[in-house]
Amino acid sequence: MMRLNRNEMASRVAQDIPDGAYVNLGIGMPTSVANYVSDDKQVIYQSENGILGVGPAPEPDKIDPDLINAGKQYVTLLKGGCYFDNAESFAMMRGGHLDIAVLGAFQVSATGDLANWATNDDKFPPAVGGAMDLAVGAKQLFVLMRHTTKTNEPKILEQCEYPLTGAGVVKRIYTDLAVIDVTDEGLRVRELYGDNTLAEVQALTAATLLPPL
Amino acid sequence: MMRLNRNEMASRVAQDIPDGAYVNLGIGMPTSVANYVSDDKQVIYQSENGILGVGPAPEPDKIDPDLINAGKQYVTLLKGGCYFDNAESFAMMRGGHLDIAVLGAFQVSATGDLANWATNDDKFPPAVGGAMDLAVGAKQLFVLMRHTTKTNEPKILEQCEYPLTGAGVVKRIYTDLAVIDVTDEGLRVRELYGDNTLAEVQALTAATLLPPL
Amino acid sequence: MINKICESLRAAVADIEDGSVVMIGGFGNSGIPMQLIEALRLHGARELTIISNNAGTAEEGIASLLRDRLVRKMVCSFPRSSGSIWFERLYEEGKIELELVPQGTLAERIRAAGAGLGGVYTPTGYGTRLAEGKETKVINGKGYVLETAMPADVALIKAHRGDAWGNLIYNTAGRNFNPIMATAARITIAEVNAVVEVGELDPEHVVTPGIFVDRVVVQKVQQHDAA
Amino acid sequence: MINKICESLRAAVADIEDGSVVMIGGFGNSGIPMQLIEALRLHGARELTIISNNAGTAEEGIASLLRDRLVRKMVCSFPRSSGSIWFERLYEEGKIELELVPQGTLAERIRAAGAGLGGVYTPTGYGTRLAEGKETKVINGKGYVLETAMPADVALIKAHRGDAWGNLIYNTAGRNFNPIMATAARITIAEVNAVVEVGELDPEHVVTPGIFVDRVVVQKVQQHDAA
Repeated sequence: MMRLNRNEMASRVAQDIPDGAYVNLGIGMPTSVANYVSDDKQVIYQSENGILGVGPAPEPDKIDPDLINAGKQYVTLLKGGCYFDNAESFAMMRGGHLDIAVLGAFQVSATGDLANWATNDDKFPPAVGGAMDLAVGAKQLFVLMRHTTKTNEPKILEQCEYPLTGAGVVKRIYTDLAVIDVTDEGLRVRELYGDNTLAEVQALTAATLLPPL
Repeated sequence: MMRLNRNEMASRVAQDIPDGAYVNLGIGMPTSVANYVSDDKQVIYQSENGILGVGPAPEPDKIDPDLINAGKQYVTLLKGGCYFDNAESFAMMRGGHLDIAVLGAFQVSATGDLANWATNDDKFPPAVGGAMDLAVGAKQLFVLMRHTTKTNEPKILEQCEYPLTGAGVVKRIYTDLAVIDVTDEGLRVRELYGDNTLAEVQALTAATLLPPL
Repeated sequence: MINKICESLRAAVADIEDGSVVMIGGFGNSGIPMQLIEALRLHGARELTIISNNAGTAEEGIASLLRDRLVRKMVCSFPRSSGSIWFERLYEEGKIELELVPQGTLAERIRAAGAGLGGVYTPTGYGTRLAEGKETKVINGKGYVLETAMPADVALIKAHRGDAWGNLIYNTAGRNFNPIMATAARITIAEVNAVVEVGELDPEHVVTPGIFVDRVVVQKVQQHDAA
Repeated sequence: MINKICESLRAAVADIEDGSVVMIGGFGNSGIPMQLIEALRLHGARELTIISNNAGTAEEGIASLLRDRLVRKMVCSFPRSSGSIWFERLYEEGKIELELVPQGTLAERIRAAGAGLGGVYTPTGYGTRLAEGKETKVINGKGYVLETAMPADVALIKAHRGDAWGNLIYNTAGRNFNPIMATAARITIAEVNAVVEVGELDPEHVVTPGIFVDRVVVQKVQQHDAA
């Protein structure tokens, strides 16, 4: 089977970000999507801590310690960007103003439920951050994740086993094997990478997949 | 009986505005209170349309058509003042950040109910503006009004006859005859002007007045 | 390239449909998008619901929409400014519906729509006629009224400067309802005194981030200004 | 004369009592009032409830309050940043209470307190574990959770510049929770990089109007800065 690596996965999502879009990229792999958006597109990135127009990492001698992204990495601001407080930032996220949010996930259900903030392991203190607001607020929520866990357990399930971040919120899932749309009919495969077959991908998925249209 | 004129009434309220207070003055007679606050006090006036630090009227050649107060009069901004939108302005008013609001009234009840936005005359369209927000939000609400109507009807009543602006919100009433506190025991006269007697003022009041302490 | 600058006032309002809910910024005569209102009047969409703090005075702004009978309903806090003759006339004739909303409640309902909230509990109006028929709730011993979010199809707003990304700054108290209305409509159209280059507005000073704005149109110089 | 400038960090926090609810601005290590937190630690008030987005890292800021066992309860959205060793240790030992709040809900609850609202209906968390036990409501077909206002006794915030009237501006993303926390506490104390004359801040650029601020204290130059 063909499995995309992290960079290829990020690059695949980047293809689907349209010119002029307002986008929030979650912490981790989603953040790297920005590296693969082609230069002929102008995409405006939002960061939950109050930035619109997030630019690339600064030169080491140009770091502003206050100017970080949601992942606590130093960033810059593009010309045309601006700052605002967290109430306004989350108004932007919750109020449906972002075109696309890209988030990682532990699990996604057949009806687009998202679980990405807590496992069932109570040893560690829970943490949620802005995930629940993004999940309900963005016009389109894309999930970017490996198709299975490190131990090959499916992460796409009929029902999530982990606590939900949001119910029925995921629009599309980008994995290392395929791109899958969450539709009213169910999970519809949109694209199979390389020679991957529906049967192969289905075997690693604990929810029914519909064939590409 | 001694009856203060409009200017004297405004001046009397001005005496009770402390140094450093944040104050909102209602449209009409309350607005003129600012003219009588002594120069050794620094008082910061708020205007509901998004101004903190309202200054006096501008010279005719210095008018900024956008810079008006709640009464739609041209004003200026003091050094140290600032502008904000209506959501923040009313957050300021509703959130208990203003020390004093001074409003006019049609009627005030024995328990501090305020009626100042509508009569029982349905011919004219109703209008409420920011009165209800100020009524519930300011730390102290002072009413400045004539003791009686033009036809000598009492305006201080056991119960308001006109629709309420807010229930139990008035802290003190300044009229042309007296200053009256709204207390848990009832309406207590704080000050009688000139030789005015409690009996004289009581005769023009449709709620029981308690004598000064 | 992101370019939200719209070449003409007429083009900016061309897709506003009959029956639309239209927010219009301003307080008194401060911060009103007068030229967008005139463009809307000439465009001629009918059966409008207008959400604005006031209802216009004389023959100008919202009053001109009322005079031309384009408005089915007004939502505002203070429709009866001195000179609001057209509103008063239509109201007396029973030709217009009025939803009266306390000013701070109007601001919060607009903000709630922009922020994706369903509604807020406000103490304003509790125990008054304006809370009749509304849900109330006592929280920590204090009474509150449930006021639901108020979205719009279109917001017409007035700003001082704008750029091609839609970033806006305002002039003094002309700010008033404009920034919150910008967040609450499907389509937000800003009339500005002048357009500046992207990057010219200091990122610390931008009041309305461009994400909330769909179209920016520069004011035409008025005839008497040009003379 | 209005003068909110406080001469020392110690004096600024001297009246914070045991058991206080204290908001602390910041996101990650951006926009944190580090010197006010250190002053609070030295002041030694105990049994504190801390409302802040994160729970501190290493031995710094909120982590130092946790290490010194001054905190009874944390209210935050993301207590588990890498390096939040003191929070994790106390949590594992059952020595600290945690109220986990989605970040946007935290922002709205703080804002609601400052704005005099009883609460808001947010879609965030609807149908999840974090809405368990909370009132919900379907408005126009969409589910919302009732989240009540969250006020504080004290807010410790960080700003870039401040003046004697309490007006504040911020530095880039250091703004974060600081402006809303400024509105939500009985006593708001701002740590600033520098104080400027009243009138020096442009009235169009002020982010936090002075009315929300009680005390302004300037940062001491750090030893390594002075060297």
